[in-house]
Order: sequence, then structure tokens, then C-alpha cells
Amino acid sequence: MKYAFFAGCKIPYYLPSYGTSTRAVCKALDIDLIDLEFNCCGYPVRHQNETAAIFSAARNMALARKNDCHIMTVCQCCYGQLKYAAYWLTRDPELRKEINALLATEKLCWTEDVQVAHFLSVLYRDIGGSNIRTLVKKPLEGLKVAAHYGCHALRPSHVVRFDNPMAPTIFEELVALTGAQPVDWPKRLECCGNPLWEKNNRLSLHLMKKKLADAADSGAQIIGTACTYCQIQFDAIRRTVSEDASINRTITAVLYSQMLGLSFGLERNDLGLTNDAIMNMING
Amino acid sequence: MVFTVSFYLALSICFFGVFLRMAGWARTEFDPQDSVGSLVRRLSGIFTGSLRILSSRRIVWIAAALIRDVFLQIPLLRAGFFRWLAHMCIFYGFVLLVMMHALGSIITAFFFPDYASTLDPFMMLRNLFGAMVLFGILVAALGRMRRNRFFRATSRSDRLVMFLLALVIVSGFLLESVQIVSAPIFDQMVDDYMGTDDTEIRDPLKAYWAKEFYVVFSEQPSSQDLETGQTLHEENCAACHSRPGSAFLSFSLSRLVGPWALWLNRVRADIWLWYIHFGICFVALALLPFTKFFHLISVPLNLMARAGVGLSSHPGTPDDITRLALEMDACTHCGVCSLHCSVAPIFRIIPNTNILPSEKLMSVTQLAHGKQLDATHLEAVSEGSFICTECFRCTERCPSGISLQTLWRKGKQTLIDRDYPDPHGWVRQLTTDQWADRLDRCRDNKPLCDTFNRYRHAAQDPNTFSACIQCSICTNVCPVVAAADGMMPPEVTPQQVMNLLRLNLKELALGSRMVWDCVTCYLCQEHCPQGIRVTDILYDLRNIAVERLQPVRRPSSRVHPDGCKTDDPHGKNRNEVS
Amino acid sequence: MVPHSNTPQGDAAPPSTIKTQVLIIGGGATGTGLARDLALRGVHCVLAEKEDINAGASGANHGLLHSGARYVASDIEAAGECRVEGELLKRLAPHCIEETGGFFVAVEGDNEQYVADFPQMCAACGILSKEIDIPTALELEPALSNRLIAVHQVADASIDPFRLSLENIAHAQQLGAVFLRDTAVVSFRRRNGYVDSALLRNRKTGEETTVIPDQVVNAAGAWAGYVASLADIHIDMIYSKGTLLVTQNRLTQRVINRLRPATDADILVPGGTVSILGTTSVRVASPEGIRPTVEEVDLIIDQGAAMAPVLESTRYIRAYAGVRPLFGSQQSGGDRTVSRGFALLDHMDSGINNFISITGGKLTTFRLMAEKTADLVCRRLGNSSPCLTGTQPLPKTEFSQWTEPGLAPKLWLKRRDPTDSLLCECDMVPKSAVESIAGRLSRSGRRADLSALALRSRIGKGPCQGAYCSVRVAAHMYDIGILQGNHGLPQLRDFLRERWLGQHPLLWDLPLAQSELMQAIHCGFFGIEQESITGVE
Amino acid sequence: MIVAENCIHCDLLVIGAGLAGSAAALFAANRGISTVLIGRTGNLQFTSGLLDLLAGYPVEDANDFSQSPWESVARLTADIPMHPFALIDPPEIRQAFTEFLAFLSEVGLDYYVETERNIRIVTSLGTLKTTYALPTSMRHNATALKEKQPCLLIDFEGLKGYSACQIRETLTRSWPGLRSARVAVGSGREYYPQPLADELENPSVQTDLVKAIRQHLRGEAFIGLPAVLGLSAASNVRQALEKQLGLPVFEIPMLPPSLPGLRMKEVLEKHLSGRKGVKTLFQQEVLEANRTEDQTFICHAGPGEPMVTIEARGIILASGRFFGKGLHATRKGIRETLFNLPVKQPESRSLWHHEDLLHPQGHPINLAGLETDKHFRPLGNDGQPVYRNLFAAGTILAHHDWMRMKCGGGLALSTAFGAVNAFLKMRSTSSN
Repeated sequence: MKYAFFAGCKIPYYLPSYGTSTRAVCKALDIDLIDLEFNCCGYPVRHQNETAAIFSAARNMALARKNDCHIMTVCQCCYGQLKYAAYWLTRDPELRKEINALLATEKLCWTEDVQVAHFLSVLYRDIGGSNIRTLVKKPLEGLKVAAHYGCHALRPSHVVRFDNPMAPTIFEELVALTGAQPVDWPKRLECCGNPLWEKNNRLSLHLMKKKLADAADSGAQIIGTACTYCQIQFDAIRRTVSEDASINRTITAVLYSQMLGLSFGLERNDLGLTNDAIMNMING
Repeated sequence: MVFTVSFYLALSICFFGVFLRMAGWARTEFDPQDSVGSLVRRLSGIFTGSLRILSSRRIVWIAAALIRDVFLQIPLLRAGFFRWLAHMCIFYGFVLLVMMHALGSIITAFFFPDYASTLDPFMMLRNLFGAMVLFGILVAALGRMRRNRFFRATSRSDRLVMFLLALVIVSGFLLESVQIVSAPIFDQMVDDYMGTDDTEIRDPLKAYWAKEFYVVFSEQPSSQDLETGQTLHEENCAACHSRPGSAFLSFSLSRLVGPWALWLNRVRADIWLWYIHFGICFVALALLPFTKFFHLISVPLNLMARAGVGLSSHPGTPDDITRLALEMDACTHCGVCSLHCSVAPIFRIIPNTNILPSEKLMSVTQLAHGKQLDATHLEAVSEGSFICTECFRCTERCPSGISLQTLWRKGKQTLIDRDYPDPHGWVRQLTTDQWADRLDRCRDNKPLCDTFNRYRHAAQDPNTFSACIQCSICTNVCPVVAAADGMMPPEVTPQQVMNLLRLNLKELALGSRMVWDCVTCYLCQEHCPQGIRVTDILYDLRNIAVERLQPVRRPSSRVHPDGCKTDDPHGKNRNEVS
Repeated sequence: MVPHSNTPQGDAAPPSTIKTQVLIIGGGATGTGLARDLALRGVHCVLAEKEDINAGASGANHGLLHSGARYVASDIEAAGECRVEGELLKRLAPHCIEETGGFFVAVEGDNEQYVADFPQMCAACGILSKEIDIPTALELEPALSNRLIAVHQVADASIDPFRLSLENIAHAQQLGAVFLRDTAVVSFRRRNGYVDSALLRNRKTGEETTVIPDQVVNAAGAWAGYVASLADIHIDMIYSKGTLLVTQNRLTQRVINRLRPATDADILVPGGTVSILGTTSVRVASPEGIRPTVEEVDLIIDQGAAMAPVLESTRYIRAYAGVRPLFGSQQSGGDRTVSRGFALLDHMDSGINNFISITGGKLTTFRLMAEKTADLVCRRLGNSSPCLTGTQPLPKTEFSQWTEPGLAPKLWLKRRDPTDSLLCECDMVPKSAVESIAGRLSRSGRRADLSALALRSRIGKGPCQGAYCSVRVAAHMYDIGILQGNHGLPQLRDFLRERWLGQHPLLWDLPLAQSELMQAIHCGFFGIEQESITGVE
Repeated sequence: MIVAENCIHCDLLVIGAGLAGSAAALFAANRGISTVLIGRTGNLQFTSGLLDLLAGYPVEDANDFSQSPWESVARLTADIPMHPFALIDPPEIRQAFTEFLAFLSEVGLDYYVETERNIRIVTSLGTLKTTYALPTSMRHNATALKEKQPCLLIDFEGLKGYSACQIRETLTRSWPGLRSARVAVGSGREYYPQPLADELENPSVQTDLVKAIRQHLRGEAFIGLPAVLGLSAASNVRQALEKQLGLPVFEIPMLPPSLPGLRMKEVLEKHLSGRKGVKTLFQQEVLEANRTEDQTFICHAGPGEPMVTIEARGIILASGRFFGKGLHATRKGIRETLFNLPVKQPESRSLWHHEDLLHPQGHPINLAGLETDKHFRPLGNDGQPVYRNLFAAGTILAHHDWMRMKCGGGLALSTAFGAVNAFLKMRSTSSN
């Protein structure tokens, strides 16, 4: 099984560990990841110029098509944006013509046949629970995880088609595979607040706070994420606002790829796993 | 005399210029907010800093960088073989020319006491090095012609530099070729070294040189006694003169000019060309600090500086700023960054060159040097800067090792401090009704065309929102509305935005907190019992707002009575109808 | 909070006997206009309206300020009046008028001869009309049918009749006139050729008032015949019912008239954020209990769609019907051919010397009607002061402005008061607006009820037709004390019932679903249809 | 997972995720039938959260509280043999309630029933609502009303559409013991029910609220609050308040979309999806349904366009009425949206509604819908079931005006119950 690995813009500089851990895990599951020089998915520019956003997304998919492989993203926002573009490109011939005309100058062309999948759905759909289970060497016994879905993978459901938008189960099931125990938390489907970071920090943090508190109250030890932005929000950004006492610090955010890697018994360094909290939780 | 004077003049200009450039680094103050020290303080900063590093163990790293990055130019090799090839040919070709030829009397003569420029192997090597440089320039030129993305990276200064270089070399070759055929020089030499006017002796030599050295004489020598000529040659000339054939380029060139040789000799072209050749060399030397030639100095310096000391990701200290200045000076505008930039494709839709790092850097540099840019330009820079997603690719790829990522962050901060933030920033400066007033006052009352049915006009197609049954579920599930307590209220709720649209009061929604604080979590859209694309509509309103509010943001400047920007970088994206 | 609104004596009952120079009956455009006209001449008058402002035809019309072009074929005189009055009103009452301009459009199959003659006919009446080429017309009005054959531009405009009458009466009151809402005439006392007193009764409270007038003006519109009969006077009236539909969105920028001899559903008038389509003309026996019917709705839509196809698919939020008071010696032919000019009757022939009836006419000429009437009245009163309504601009009052669509949200956002929440979401009417209206009403002696508030604002006029706002407004009325005891439910019922009359003929597709929600809430859940639902027997 | 399953096989496909659909899915699952539940759950938010059985009959005295609902049902079915209730034995109706309420309390949403009689509570309009099963959070509402106990009604600053004063004023003649007061939560800015409920789950906010309420207490025996006391943690919120106030606290249902409905939606969404044997496809719809020779239904479903194929041996159609989009009306008439089944309806549109919104008889169109045989199988024009394995349940059925008869909940539950049993019967007969 092969996929073009769509890392997105934030991983290389802001969250390299997501890249390393994903690669490590995929290696173990022998998914081979092809590296193409993708451009930005278009999500960041959508609020400013939707055409630009759709064109960016289309170009990526066309690039994958040229190298005939499908795309695997690890970021909910990239996933959402690519899906969104594909959705409208499929339904709006006028738009498709316009975009393809632009792509033609680079000898590229967008067509429906490029699939865009999120890391989680690749695991869930292509690999399947049973195959993953066989690789779990060191189950994360007793680790209580609040699975954080991330908005743009779930909604708008008719566009992204990731999972049941009102009662999704994929992430919890995948968490369970690692031997950890998914907890049920009321705010699991809500926003992490990152989209407003550096735009309206107060609001951004407020939303993060509510989620952290809710996860903690529901007895979770860590928040499991599968999105670059969410992870950055819950981890890096939370650390930058150390002065705000009202922010819950007991609970940490861990990337699902890292959890899975650990359960596979991979070295924490190969997973770019720096925070000890989770190690202690697992060992103790 | 002329020669010496002009040489020292050029040299001093060069040194002065270099000093100016370095002083420039020390004068750069990026962001008015930073406290940068005095010129002296910072100049000393440069030297003490470099001394400290050079005396530290870091020296090893720097040496390594010198070899890897400067001598072998590995970063360039990563950027592309032909770039590397061109640079290697030009750089080493030229350096060797300078050492063996220009400074021949000093350097070469030191190693080979019987050095003469007209003697092999030197004559052959000189041609070889010259050829290398020319070849390099050729490759570079072709490369620049070939390399096309959505824009041309090549600037005038690029052309100037290549042109000057080529001129130096070509003039050299021409000079040499003319010298080969030059009878006057022959006569002068004979006068100098044999000191006899006896044609009995002169003519055989003349004949021999005419035959073997291709000198072109006005009148055929009377005697054709080549044996005598040869012996004479071996006695007097051979010590300093190899056969011209080994100067392969100049020689073949001399065969070409042959037909006009007599005339050339008569006008003493050799002398003119001599002046021209050196003239150009000195000009080039003098221009070095003021043209792209300077990257000969700045790039290696930067590469070594980088090896010497890392740059903090949030530079603020005077020395940091100095470093940034050096970084910016190290840009050769080679365009590699723009080739790999992950938002560059957006330039296809938003034709704003400041989206492309290679171009944006120039604006940022102007910004850093405190140049007064007009509002339109600043807005363009701001747009470009905030479209950047900081994916780090440009920084990884830059052959000059510029830490662009840091520069971008710094640039954004500077723009914010100069009141040119991204739309999220400036829209918040007014409340939604104030924005509506602004639009009103600019008499821009043309309603947006409501006949679109395209996805991207969600907010302009009544069919997308008129199914609203006022159930307020969108508002109930909205995390932004819920979070409003204690912070600025969202002014209007999602439902109220839908109603403003239905009431044809779009302008009242454009600047609203709801539209700009929306976290795009799509809860409203997902829960709407009528399947209204609430979030998509909010997105679309942002698009419209960016387009329509930007022009009226500063009512004083650049606003026509009809509320359109005087120059509009992406006019093609507007969708007002008159 | 609203000043002296929560004091039980909010209902300041009017003195049981009022002496006045002129008693005006009927609070429509003419009545209110007359009140202002007289007041401006320093004549004291009492205006008695059995329901509320514009309850009759004045409130149930297109809100079209005619350029006159519509009547050039049928009624040259009326056409001329319209032209003059229209221009006058645009100058004097701009805040009630939107100068939209108008199109007369003919589509394939329309009477070509009429189309051909139209320009001359306009010219004959001095009405400016300009031919527009079809592509331009379609560009200006994309909603128009692409089967157009001719388009002429005229100076039609849209007018807000409620705002107009509210401003008129407000100004009259300022100048000392008395306005009695919910007050109907019960009887006149005739004594030797004069009506020397009139007995009035309040429909809601039942309290009676006697008015002793020098002159009586019967401006009861469609009810003029009935009112006259109370004074044993007979007037020939023709009642012509017209039904109109309100769309949810504004479909055109201009007034669109069908360029053909006047008939059904041939005018589409933009009114702020909506468009109004109409009308029909059906002869009815009496002005009472006039309701739009399903058949009329279908007829109007089918006809209108020929002019603007979007009318077939667009969402309608309301239908209403009014009665044209046509004064006429009965003629053959449709009621549209009966003069749309007005009739001023002095009833001398019936042996009464201080009773005048003004009837017929149309909204556009209300001022002229008022002027002529006032002239007669003044002549009788021996008052020689000239009419001022033709020169004095109509003043703007803060509390009458709330009928303007889209105004409430603008002011609301300006106030930026986070506690001033919207009670009506559809048209974005905030608490503050409700309070300003309620305050004014209670100052003028009557406590506001839900319907009165709605009449003077956009409440209940949006797509939800009162389903949500009724509850929110009622709750707020209790909070600020203008509702007490268990009066809330009856008012809620009246309000929703009244809304329903204009709703039920339009219930299919989305509106039907929405009305289902409304019934689920109000009947299924609150059970307001149960009289004894509060357990208070 | 959606993307994966391009084809799902199941015994029973329930179309419509409203109350009837959800109940049907539950009953089916409890009987070991592999079920797929598809539809938008949104409309559950508009339900009051109360489960009516039958408030009274005939509708004119639907407020006659003295009647036993079961007697009313008997009388109703006698008079209107076409009414859906007439298709089920009363014991089955009881069973449906028991089973459904059992499920709700199992997932933490407790209801209160007085099996033999209706319960009556106060609404935010000050009207009295007669119902059968009500959330325990409203139990004391009924008690207080019955005993006309002195009672303090609280409303919130910024919560529009709810006025404690209105309730007091409206009821005060029959219930003098009522007092009302307004308190502020947080900054007192405008509040919408759901965010407010969210706030109230926060302990510190609860303490503030209790403080505020105490100041207004004048020895009342009960405290009535708008139905916004928490969403997922509703019961905790109420108990916390009662504990701190030392007084029974009750909720007063208000203008939908309101919390009681939302709580129901939440638990149904979450716990039906988690339930063994049920697969939920929320926010999707069946776009096209065909039938093979062996009478299996092949349904193409998805969000707006086909994405998954469902093979089912039977279908229960619970797609609701006009608001639920199970029925659709044009100017010309009413049709059923999926199978285009014949819809029993008045001859012409002019007969759909009365001129009086509150006409005591209710509007004829509300009696329109699908007619079925006694096994809940929709009838064709020939009076015979259209398909032997297609059943209908809920409000889409004809001959009931739940809004006037106040029988919505009972209708949904009992018809769902009946339809599932009918499906079982059908399957057992077809299998042997």
C-alpha cells in the first residue's frame, strides 16, 4: 500500500515529531509514503480568497495524480480543505475548467480519481483493526485517553465523509487498539480554538481551556490528537501561556501516531516523543 | 601612470563600498519597536562578536563551513547541478585568472621565476580559465532563461553582473588576439631586445614570425630565409614566447580578425583594447560592493556566520538585527526559495509578487532599512507576508543559508507594529456598524450582485440562506457565541447574519465579530435542520469583507468617491457589479 | 423600562364627552391626512378609528406611489392627479418613500396596440416615459421574463402607507388633534339638519364617548356607506376586493407594471426587503370579513409568473386582501373601469348640513382628497386659512420609523448594547424598539397590546410570521409591565390568528413545514387553542 | 465507518431518526434484529422532551385533566377506528413506553410516570401542559402545581422568551402562592439556552446562582427555573442546586429548541450508535429505494448524493411529516417523498386549513398522511399493502392530529413498537 504523504506546512518546522512518528508507524505497518513537493493545502488562505484556496488544493491533488498515488494527510484542516476543494471541483464544471486551465500551464490536471484520506481512516479502513492489533507489543494498559476528533475531519459531513458526524467512533476504536482506554467526554466534538490563535488569542485560549477542563473532568489522563493544529494548540501554545493559571496543566496532548508507535514498542526517539508525562503514565 | 592611479582609485572605492555595506548592517533597524544601539556600539558588536567566535572552538565549524559551503558550494549543489556548475566555473575560473594572470607578476612570478604571460603553460591556462568563466556565464544565462515558474526572478542587477563579467573576459581575449597579429608590437620588441635596424637581420625574423606566429605585416619581408629567422628567434625570443596556438581561444579569434589585421595594426587597436580591458576590470572592481558582485563577500560571510553562531528565533538584540541585515544582504535573488515556496501557487490567483519569498525579501529588506513605502505597497507586503505559512522550505533550500523563516516572522511583527496586520487584525479595529458607515461614506452603495449560484458566492445567493426557519439552533451550538461571556460579544449571531443577508444588509455583517471570530468548526452548518451552509457563508463574507473593506480602511487615502481602490492588485477578483 | 406604562392607570380613559370642531371617522390615509390638514389650519378635530391606523384599504395595498402611467388609458384625470401628487409627496415626505422608479413591461401575447399607444398616452397626460431596450432592462432587473417585447421606464415609487399615516396622525396629535384607537361610531344624533352629537364606543374596553362636533367627516373608506347610513344617508358604494402577496425576498429594484390594460396580478412593487405582488379585483357585497383565498393566490402567482418567472418558485410569506371603496353610479364593465378618482359628497341633498363623506380615490392622491375635504370643511366653519400640506414637509417622528424594513438592525448595531437583545429575529427588532413604541402608545393614553406593537414595527412580518417573536415580545411586555394579569394569552391568540389569515393560503413547501413547527409549538406544546389552558376558569 | 461500507446488509432499515425512528431502532435492537437507522437527528431538538400519550379526547376538551389517558385512548379508538392508536392494543402502548423509558433511564435520562393518569405541568407561557411521561427534572413542577404550593419562579437576565413574571401574572388567580424574581448569570449578557445550560454545569456558577436565589426566597416550598439546568450533566446540576438550596427545584419547559429535547437527542444519538445491532447513519438520507425479486430493499443513501448502499429485508418509514420532510406539499397536492406512496389528503388546497388558526377541530391537513393496514403497512390506491415488508410509523401516518390531540410521544413510541413487531411477524412467516 502506498500513499503520497501530505505533511502540510506546519509539521516541518513546528511539529516535526508528527512527521517522524507517522513515518515510523507507517513503516511498521508497511505503508510506503511517497514524498512529493506539495504546496499549502489552501486552508489558511480560504478566509481571504476561496479561489486561491481551491486552486492550492487542486494543485496538490493533481500532483498526486501525476505520480499516480493517493494522498494521506495527518492534519484535519488539510484533510478538510482538500476534501472541500474536491467536493466543489466535482460539482462545479465551470470552476473545474477555470482551475484546470491554470494547472495546464504546469502540465497538471485535476480529476476526481485522486483519493484523499486521513491517517486515521487509512488505519481504520485500509489496514483494519485486526492487522493493527497483531503489531501491538506493549499495549498502553490503563492509559485514559480523551480522543479529540478535530472539526474539519468530521464536518461538514456531506463533504468530508470521515465518520458519523453526530456520534463518531473511529478515533475511540483506534485508541482502544493501542490498549489505552478511551473516555467519553461531552465536548469531544468541539473546536480546540487554534483557528483563532494569533487572531483572537483570548477566545482561542478560552475554547482550549474548556476542552482541557472537560477532558480532565471526564477522567482522561491525556488528550489524543490526530491533527497538527490541534496538537500545537494543546501542547506548544498552551506552554506559551504559562501565566494563565486557569489552564489545566495536568492533562497533556499526545499524537495518536505516537501512542500507536509506543504500543508497537517503537523507540520513543524514533517517535520524536519528548514529553515524559506519557512515559510515566504508561510505566507507572 | 594612468593605470596605477585608476587601479588604486578603483581599489579604494571598492574598500570604501564594502565598509559602507557593513556599516549598513549596523545601521539597519528592523522594527521601530526594537531598541537598537548606536552605530558605533553595533559596529564594535560585529567585530567583538566575530573575534569572540573566531577565538572560540566554533572556529572549527566555521572552517568546515568554509570548505563545505564556500569552496565546494554544497548548498548550491543541493539547489541544482547546473547552478553549482556555473558558480564553480565562474568562481574558480575567475579566481585563477586573477591570481595567475592579473596578479601574475606578483604571485605566478614568485613560484616560477621565468614566468612570462606569453609562455606556455600560462598562455594556455589563461585561455582555459577564461573559457571556464565564459562557459559558467553561459550556463547561468541559459539556466535563467529556462527557469520559469509563474514569474521571472532575473533582475537588472543579475544581468549587469553577468554582462560585466563577460565583458572582462571577452575584452581580454580580444586584446590577446589583436596582440598576436600586431606588427607594431613586433617592431617594438625587436627594437627593445635586438636594437638593430639592419633589415638583413630583421627580415628573416619577420618572415619567420609572420609564418610561425601569424603576425601580420604591412609589407612583405624582402628575405624569405626562414632558417636564419628560426635561429634568430631561438636566440632572442623563444625564452619568452611560446607558439600562439596554445592560446587556443585568442589564437582562433586572431585568425578571425586576420583580414582586418592591417587596419587594426595601423590604428594600434592593441593599445585601445589594453585600456578597455583594464578599464572594465577596474570598473568591475569598483562596482563590487554596489552590485550583486557583493555576494562574493556577503554569502560566504553569512554561511560562516551561521556556522559560527545560531540566530535566535525571536531576534531582538542589536546584534541579532545586525545578523539579520547580513542575512538579507546575502540574498542573490536566485529564486530558489520561490521555486519551492509552498504558497507560491497562490500567486496564480492573487497576482501579488510579495507572496513569493524571493520578491517579498526585497520588500522586507526595504522595510528593515526603514524605507518609507506607500500604503499600497505596505498592504501588498502585508498580504504576501501573512499568506506565508512558515513551512520552512525556503529556509532549508536557500543556497546562501539565509534564515528566511526568522525574517518572515520578524517582517510580520514589523508590519503589525506599523499597523499593517492581516485582515483578522485590521477588521477588528472597527465595529461592524462603523465598517458599514465607512462603506456608506465612500458612497459604495452598489449592492453586490445577487445572481451568483457559484459555491464561492454562498453569501450572495438567496437560495443558500432563505430556507432559514429562525429556529436559532445555529446560535445555540456556536462555541463563539457561548464563549462571548466576559469577552467582546460577537455583535451578531450566526442566525442574525443569515437574517442580515435576507434583509439585504450584507454590509452590516461584513465586519462583525461573528464573521471574524468564527472558528469554522462547522457545528452550525452540521446542525442546521434546513441544511443551510452557515459556515461557508461566513467564510464567503470574509472574502467579501477583505475585498470591500480594505479599500475603505483608510478613508483619507486611495479611495475614490465610488469606494474603489485607486490601484487594485487583484481587481480581477472583485465581484461588484455596477 | 417605559415611563408610566406599568401603572395600572396606563389606560387613561378619555373624558366621556368631547367637544370639537370636526369629528373625522376613519383612520386611513385620508382620515389621518385630513386630521393633519385641519390641524395645520388650526382646526381642532377628533379622529375615531374603529380598529387601528390603516386597518382598511390604506393598509392593504401595494404601497405604490403611482406615476400615473397606469391610468393613462382608463382615467386621464386620475393619471394627472397621480403625477402631480406623486411629485409633491416625493418632495414633502421623502422618509416614507423609496424612489425606485418603475418599468412597464409587455411580454409575448400582450396587446401590441396598447403597447404601441402607451408612449403617446403618457405624453398626453404629461407623464414622462422612456423606452428601454430589452437587454438593458434584463440587466437592470434580472428577475424579469426573457419573453419581454417592450419595456418603458416611468417615475413610479414605493411608499410605506403605515409610516405615512403614522406620521400624519403623529403630527396632527402634536398640533392638538385627538386620536381614538379601537373606537367605532355607534350612532349619530340628528337635530334639524345637523348632526349635533355622535356616540362612540371602544371595541376593546366597551367604554363610550360622546363627541359634539361642528362638522363630521366620514372618511371610513370602504365603510363610508355604513357610517353614512348611521346618519340615514345613502351612498352608492361598490366594493372591489383586491388580494396581494408578499414575497420573502425583494425580487426587483423597481416597480414592475404589466404593460397592458389593468387586470389581475400585474404589479410587482418592491417594499424595502420584500416585494408585493397583486392584485385581483373581485366584486364583493360588503367590506366585512375580507380574506385572501387559495384560488386568488394561485391566480395571482400564475399571472405574475408571466412577468417575472421567479414568482413561480419564490417563497411567499404573506397574503392580504383589501377592499377598494369605489364610489360609483353602477356601470357595466369591471371595477377597474370605475373612476379611481375620488368623490367628495356634502350630503346637502339628504338634508344634512354638517356631514361630509370623502370616498374613492387612492393612496397616491390621499393628500389632495384631504385638502379638498378640508377646504369644504373650513368653508363651512368660516375658517379661511389656506391648506399647508402642499407646502409643509411631513415631519419625521422617532417612534413612527420602526415600520421601515432594515432600520431596526442598523440602529440596534449602532447602540451596541449587549443587553438589548432582539425579540424578533426575522426583522431584527430589539427590546429598545418595542419599548420606544410602547412608551409612545401609553403616553397617548392607551396601553400597547401585541398587535398594536406589531402594526407599528416589523414584528411578525418576517418568515416566522410570529411563531417565535410573539412569545418573546409577550414575555418582554410582562417584564416591563405593559402586560399584566392573564391578558397575555388572549393577545397572543389574536396576534397569531391575525397573522394566520395572511398565511394559510400560502402554505405549501417550506412555509407549510414552518407553519407545522409553529402549530407544534403553540398548539402541540403550549396548547394555546385551549381556552381554559391557564386553569383560570 | 462511512467511507468503508459501500454496502451494508441488515434485517431492518429505519428511515428517519426522530422519536419514532429512534424508538423503532431501539425496539428492533432489543429484539436482536440487525438494524440500520438513517436520518437527520436535528428535529429532536424541537421536541419538548415531554412524552404525551393522549391529553384528552375529544380534542375540544383535550385539557380535561380528570380523564384517564387510557380511557381517552379507548374512547378515541372507538370513535376514530382509523387513528393509529386503533392499530395497537393498549397493553402494547404501555409496553412501548416502559421499554423506551427503561432505555432512557439506563443511559441516565430519567422520566417520571403515573401509569394510570396524566400529569400536568406549567409551561413558560403560563399555560398548563397535560402529558404522560415527563423528565424527572420537571416532576416537582407537577407536584407544586397540583398542591398550589408557594413557589418562587426564577428567570435569567438575558434569556429571552422566558419571563417568570409572565407565568406568575398568568396563573396568579388560580395559584396565589407564586412569586417571581430575576437573577443574572455571568455577565448578564444575552444568553441562549444551550450556552446557558453549559454555564450552569460549572459548580462555581451554581454557587453564585444559589446565592442569588437565596436573596429572593421568602419561605417558598419550591423553586421553578427555566428548563436550562445543564445538558449532559443535567441531573447533577439539579441535585447540586437542590442540595445547596435545601429545596425541591423543578424545570419549566420553554420555547423550543429547548434543553429537554436536546438531552433526548444527545442520549439517543450517542447510545443508539453505541448499541449492539444498531448502525446509525445520521445526517444521511435514503435517496432511492428499489426492490429485488426476493423482496429485499436496495437503498442508495448518503448525504445529498449516493454514498452507501443498504440491503434490508424490511423498512420502517418514520420520516415524519412536512417539517421532517417525509411528506412534501406543492400548490397542487401532498406526496410522500421516498416511495411516492399514496397520501390520504383533502381534495384541494383550499380545504387544508381553516381560516381560524385555533379552530377547535384542528386543520384537516394535519389528518393527512399514510393509511396503513393493521400491520402498519402503507396501503396503495387499491387498498392493499404496497409492499409486505414496508412499514410506517410516527407522525407520517394519517388520521391523527397529534398537535391537537397531544398524542405525539405515544404515537411515535406505540407505532414504532407496532411496526417492529409487525416486521418480526412478517420475517417469521416468510422464513418458514
